Amino acid sequence: MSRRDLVPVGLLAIVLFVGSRLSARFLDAPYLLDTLNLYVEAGLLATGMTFVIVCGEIDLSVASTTVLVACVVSKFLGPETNPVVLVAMSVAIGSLLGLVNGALVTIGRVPSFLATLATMATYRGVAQAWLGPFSAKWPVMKGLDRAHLGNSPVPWPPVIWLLVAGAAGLVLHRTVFGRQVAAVGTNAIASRFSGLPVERTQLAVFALSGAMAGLAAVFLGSRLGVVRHDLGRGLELDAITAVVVGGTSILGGQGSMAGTVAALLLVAAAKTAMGVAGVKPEVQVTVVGVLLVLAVLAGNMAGLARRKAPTQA
Amino acid sequence: MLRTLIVAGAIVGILAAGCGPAPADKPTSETPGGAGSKLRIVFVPKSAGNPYFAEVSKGLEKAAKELGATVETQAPTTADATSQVTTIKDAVQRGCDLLVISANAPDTLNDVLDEARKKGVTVVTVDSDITGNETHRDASVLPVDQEKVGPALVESLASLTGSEGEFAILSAATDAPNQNKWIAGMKETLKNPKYSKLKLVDTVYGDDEMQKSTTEMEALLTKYPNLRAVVSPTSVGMGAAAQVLETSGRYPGGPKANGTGIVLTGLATPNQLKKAVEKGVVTKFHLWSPAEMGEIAAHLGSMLHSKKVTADVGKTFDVPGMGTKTFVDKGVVYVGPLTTFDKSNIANFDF
Amino acid sequence: MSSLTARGLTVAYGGVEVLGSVDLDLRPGELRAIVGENGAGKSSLAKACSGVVRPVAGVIEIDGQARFFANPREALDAGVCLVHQEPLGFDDLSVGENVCAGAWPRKSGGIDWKQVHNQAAACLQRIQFDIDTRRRLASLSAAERQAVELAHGLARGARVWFFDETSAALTPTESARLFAVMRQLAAEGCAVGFVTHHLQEVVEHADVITVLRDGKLVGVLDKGSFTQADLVKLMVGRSVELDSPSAHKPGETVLRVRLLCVPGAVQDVSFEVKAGEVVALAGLVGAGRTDVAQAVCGLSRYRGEVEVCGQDVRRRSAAARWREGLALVPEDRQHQGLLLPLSICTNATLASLGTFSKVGWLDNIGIRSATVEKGKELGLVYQSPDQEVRLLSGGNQQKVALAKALLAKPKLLVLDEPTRGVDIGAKYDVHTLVRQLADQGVAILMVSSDLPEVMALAHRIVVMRKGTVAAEFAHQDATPEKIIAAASGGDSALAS
Amino acid sequence: MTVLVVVAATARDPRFLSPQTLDSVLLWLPVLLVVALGQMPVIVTKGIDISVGSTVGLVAFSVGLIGKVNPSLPVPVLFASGLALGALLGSLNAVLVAIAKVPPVVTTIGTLTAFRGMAFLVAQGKQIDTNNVATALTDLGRNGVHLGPITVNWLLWLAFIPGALLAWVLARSAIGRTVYAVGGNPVAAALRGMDVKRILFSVYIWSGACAGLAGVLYLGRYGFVSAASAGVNLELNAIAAVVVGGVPVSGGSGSVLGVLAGCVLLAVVNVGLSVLGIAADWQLLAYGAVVMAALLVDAVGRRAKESSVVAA
Repeated sequence: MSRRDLVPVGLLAIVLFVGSRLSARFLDAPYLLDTLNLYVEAGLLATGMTFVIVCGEIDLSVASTTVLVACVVSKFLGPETNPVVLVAMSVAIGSLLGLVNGALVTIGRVPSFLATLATMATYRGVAQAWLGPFSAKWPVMKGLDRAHLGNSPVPWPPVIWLLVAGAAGLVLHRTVFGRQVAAVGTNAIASRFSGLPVERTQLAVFALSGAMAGLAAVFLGSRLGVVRHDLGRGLELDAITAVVVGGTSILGGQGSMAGTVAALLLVAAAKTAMGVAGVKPEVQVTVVGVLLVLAVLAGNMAGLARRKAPTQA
Repeated sequence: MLRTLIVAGAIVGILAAGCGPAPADKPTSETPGGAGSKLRIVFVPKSAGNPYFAEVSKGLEKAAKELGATVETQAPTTADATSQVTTIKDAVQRGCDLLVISANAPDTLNDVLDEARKKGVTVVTVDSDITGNETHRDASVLPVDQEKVGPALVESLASLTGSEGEFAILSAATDAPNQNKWIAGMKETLKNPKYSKLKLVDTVYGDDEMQKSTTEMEALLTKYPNLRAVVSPTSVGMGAAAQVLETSGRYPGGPKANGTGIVLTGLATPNQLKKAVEKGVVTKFHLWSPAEMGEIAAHLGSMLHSKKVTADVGKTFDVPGMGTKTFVDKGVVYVGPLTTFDKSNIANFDF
Repeated sequence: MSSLTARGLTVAYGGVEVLGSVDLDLRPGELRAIVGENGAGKSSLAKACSGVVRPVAGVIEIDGQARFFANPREALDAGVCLVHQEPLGFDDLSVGENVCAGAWPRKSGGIDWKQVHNQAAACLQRIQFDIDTRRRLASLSAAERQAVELAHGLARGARVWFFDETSAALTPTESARLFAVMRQLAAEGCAVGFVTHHLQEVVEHADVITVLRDGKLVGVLDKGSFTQADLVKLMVGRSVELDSPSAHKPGETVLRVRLLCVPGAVQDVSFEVKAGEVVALAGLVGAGRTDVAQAVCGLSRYRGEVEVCGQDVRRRSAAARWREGLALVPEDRQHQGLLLPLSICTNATLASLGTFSKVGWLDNIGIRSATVEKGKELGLVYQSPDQEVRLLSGGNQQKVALAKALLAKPKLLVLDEPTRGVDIGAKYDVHTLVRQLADQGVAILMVSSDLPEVMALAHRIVVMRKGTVAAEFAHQDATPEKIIAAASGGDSALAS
Repeated sequence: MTVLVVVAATARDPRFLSPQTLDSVLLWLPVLLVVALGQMPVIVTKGIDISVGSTVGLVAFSVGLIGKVNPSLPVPVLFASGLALGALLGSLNAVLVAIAKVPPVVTTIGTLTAFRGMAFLVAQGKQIDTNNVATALTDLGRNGVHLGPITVNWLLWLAFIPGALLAWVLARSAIGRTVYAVGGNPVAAALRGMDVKRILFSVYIWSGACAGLAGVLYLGRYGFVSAASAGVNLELNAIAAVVVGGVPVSGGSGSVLGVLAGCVLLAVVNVGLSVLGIAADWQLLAYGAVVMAALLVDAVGRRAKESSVVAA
């Protein structure tokens, strides 16, 4: 059992402590909760990405998928709409785009890194060709246009993300599907020889990742009120960073949803703490990059110490 | 499952522990700067690493010294529509009275700006406004009367080409509002019969990236063998265009000029083109003073913040050393006329 | 005097000692067999002597000088070479480069290509192989790759040789050739040690035998001083006998294969397997037996008919075939059979997750208890059901693979080389299990290169040669000679 | 594939096939080519270096700054410092990948961000403009060898140096053959006594050094460096070029000529999109589609090859 997902939790505690030393205005619950809103999209993408990476693949197209879904949906739905329709449509289109990635990987046999590199450009390209230089108004969701749960300072998007991530964690760790994802990620050949539906599992994780990207589009759209083709650039790297810092092996097979969530909170806390302390964004970027490498390094060192046994045993 | 619980517990625990002492110095209660306290100005440019905004910053600092205020520049690392949101939120939380911002997109900042204003922050946009969403900011300081840029560029073009021949425009991104406004202005001006022999053949977009702008400029030379001129109302575009003309030798008097050569004009920061002007690749180009823009923004913001002035059409205010400025429609203030840079004066500027 | 002397060698993986204070002497001109059950520490001994793993204690002396090998390169430099079971090599490099790999002759900064090819050709010729050294390694046959492996050792000037189950994947002819080469090396003054499971080979070729059990040295025997039965007893601590198949009570036809063609490998193969029947596919390596097994399991494209329980399964995926009662234990445990970094539980129940879940939710308690139960049935030795499979010995790994197939409750079990690389004790367990399953009415299709095993288990034997069925025998009509004759096209003189 | 694109483009607009276009392509090539050449051996060893785009940006800015502060420095010194700085940054990746055993994707995503941040820190809000760049350097892109109506610029010749070096090393030298061996079968390479660690270390340093050189070429080509945009997304283009050029991501094989072909394809596509006047809003889509088509053609080719191997 991997304990690597405890690394981000430890780091998170340190960041929160250091953050509170840097600025008295950092540990302010309503503010922190509010800031968390900004990381919901990355969080959803990371949730889907965890499945993809555990399955031994990677999906670089998620941010582009989010943007394309947002553009398509905002073109099709009126200024006001039923939230259920909106979410269903976004998730459906996202899944479809994810399935295209999956088909390229399973049927086209293009390595996922390249397939999704190509769709990353293509999806955003379609969005740009479609919307052109203009913004599209995002439909207002009737009944869900308030940003907070009741009268509490708790904003609903992060809560929904945590619920989705929790459910996704259960799926990953406690269901047949999750077991199949881990098996395929560990060794696709042996999985096929054991009668697991390898291609279907791969298709499913890409569809799932696309679905999460679709859901992220809902949050992105409702947060900004408008959507454009150039939103969310680099969000895929944030998602991958969270997954990897969270202790999921980039080689596939082993992963933890809790780790992903903790790592995303870690990145959010670190950026916010630095932002409030007046650290320049360019320094923040450097620190987050270093943090990524350090977190994995720390996990590696712990892992190395734990098992020195060579694989040929 | 157990692990999930441990992790969740740890997070909740830390948050709870951290939030404990927070009410003691509840930040929101002290955010609105009292009349006696120092005015805190935060400037959020489009992105980091752009000397144009460094000039704006300089102007802000100069004014701040006069006002006894503090200035801090927080530039997002990428110039996209969402990156400014985080920067603004953090700045407001840290404490800020006057937010000066150059918006990357006209319509993605509405919520975060409203939130800031609710907390007593005065919001002034500089250089690019949130066009169509003016109610979400207090005032705007823009370089020059937008309507005057187009005609000025056409006039500059006409004086360089003798009012005839094919020309093309090399712009920044397809959705840059200023650029599009100026281009529209140029097209309008071209309808004047005195420019009937000037023919706009193409408008291309270099996204303010050196590589893309260069490729587009080179493509223009290929596509239009009879091209007489290029207008680029953006620094990176002009820099790239000058570079391409020099490389290909097709500037007026260049080795491959094919007659009169291709002239280039537009809007750019002077440093970018010093060499090109010295070599004769570029004869003249234009820009306003970004520093003055910053200076006005600081003074205006401070007056708005202390309610000494309101941003209504026709209202006027004085900026020390720059005379009286007048609000035009929608709380907009213009800095002044374009400055023309050429061989005679370019050495005097450094930005 | 000894070429290699090891004293008190101890090897541990992850704190578990697999080799405890073992001594070994390899003398020039001598072939020494290293035998023992899987997990006895044979391979670890060979690896520790050749720098592949680092011993935690002990001394190694080469020609009387104490040496410490931090990695295989230092061992090679000292003249110690380990030949692996699966030939190593670089598919995209030429034969010449492979032979000289790691010590390419240099000339003025670059590689001296003339020298590379000359040296490689010379080394290959020394072992009577004539291969164009400019060919890509990928284009070579298994035996030729093995020759390249040997030539590599020669090129590095090895004087102490270890062969780690090198003959396991070879046909009898090829394996005879290999032992001839070993003998030649010994005659040239090298010291040779070989690890094997084939006791026949030990009796025939070894001059001295080192016997290990549970990581300890249990005996050193000289040629002619023992019988095969003595050896087995010493290895497993009990006597084991190989039997003949159980009484034949054939039921309905479970598997019918008609005119099966796998492009490039199999032509028009037809046979049947009935419930309660063990059918063996015999033949030489490369005859297409594994291709038939994989086609039956839906793992490769084929033409022709495969019927399971009367239904044509052409359109069914491998997964669907498993669900309909077809289970496979593949030849290559490490890559095809098991998920090495995952737990025993996960592996054992991988093919039967439907049974251990309710509407998609895993029943972890059921999974655990089923694993423990099946493990007990198969005599699986392990510390915890959550233990990673990669830490188990070969025999125990094979038992996990079998458990996975059995938990899927198969009607037809396809076993591809079920006892390859498995020790005597585990082999006996597997044979007992196959008999029990047949008695319970499971149809079994078994691919095996081990003739005694085929004779001991199969009710019918289908012999393949060059992708076609060469002969089919009922158990009572079959003899090893007939099988070999059919498999090799009448060339039974080379049979071992 | 490249031929197809050229034919299609020319059919659409005959002006595409002009010396001017060719000059553009040749000027577009050097930076991408050098980065791709750096990337190639990394991919051959089953690794990946995503940090190169930021390395190019950081080196371009730093060298620009060095040139700005000491305008009298000769151009070779600028190249040397670019190479050295690139190799230094590459060695950071090398240490993390080869010694600390952090997976290459993670390492280089981390350094991608970190190097970009460092570029901002070095820049301090400034940019390098033509004003600050030695004319001798920018002239490398303006002059070259004239072959009829075409000018093969000096930058491209400079890019051919690492190309020739790499081609020779990979095909002829022990270290090059070991790179293929390590990529083809790392376990076997270790057991054959090859120093896998040293090879991994070397390829990441090589990749860094190439990115460093590309940074100086960038400076020479554009004479303008902004910390925010120099080299952004270059890594994706380089990886695409390498893979389109026939180097499998599974490692073990590939040729320098293939990489050159991949780079030419991308250069032609990029220049072509502008020359053909594809509307700005459609260019990204067209680009993605072409890359996707190249990958699919590659995948189909691979499949055909695999089935023929089985049949053999």
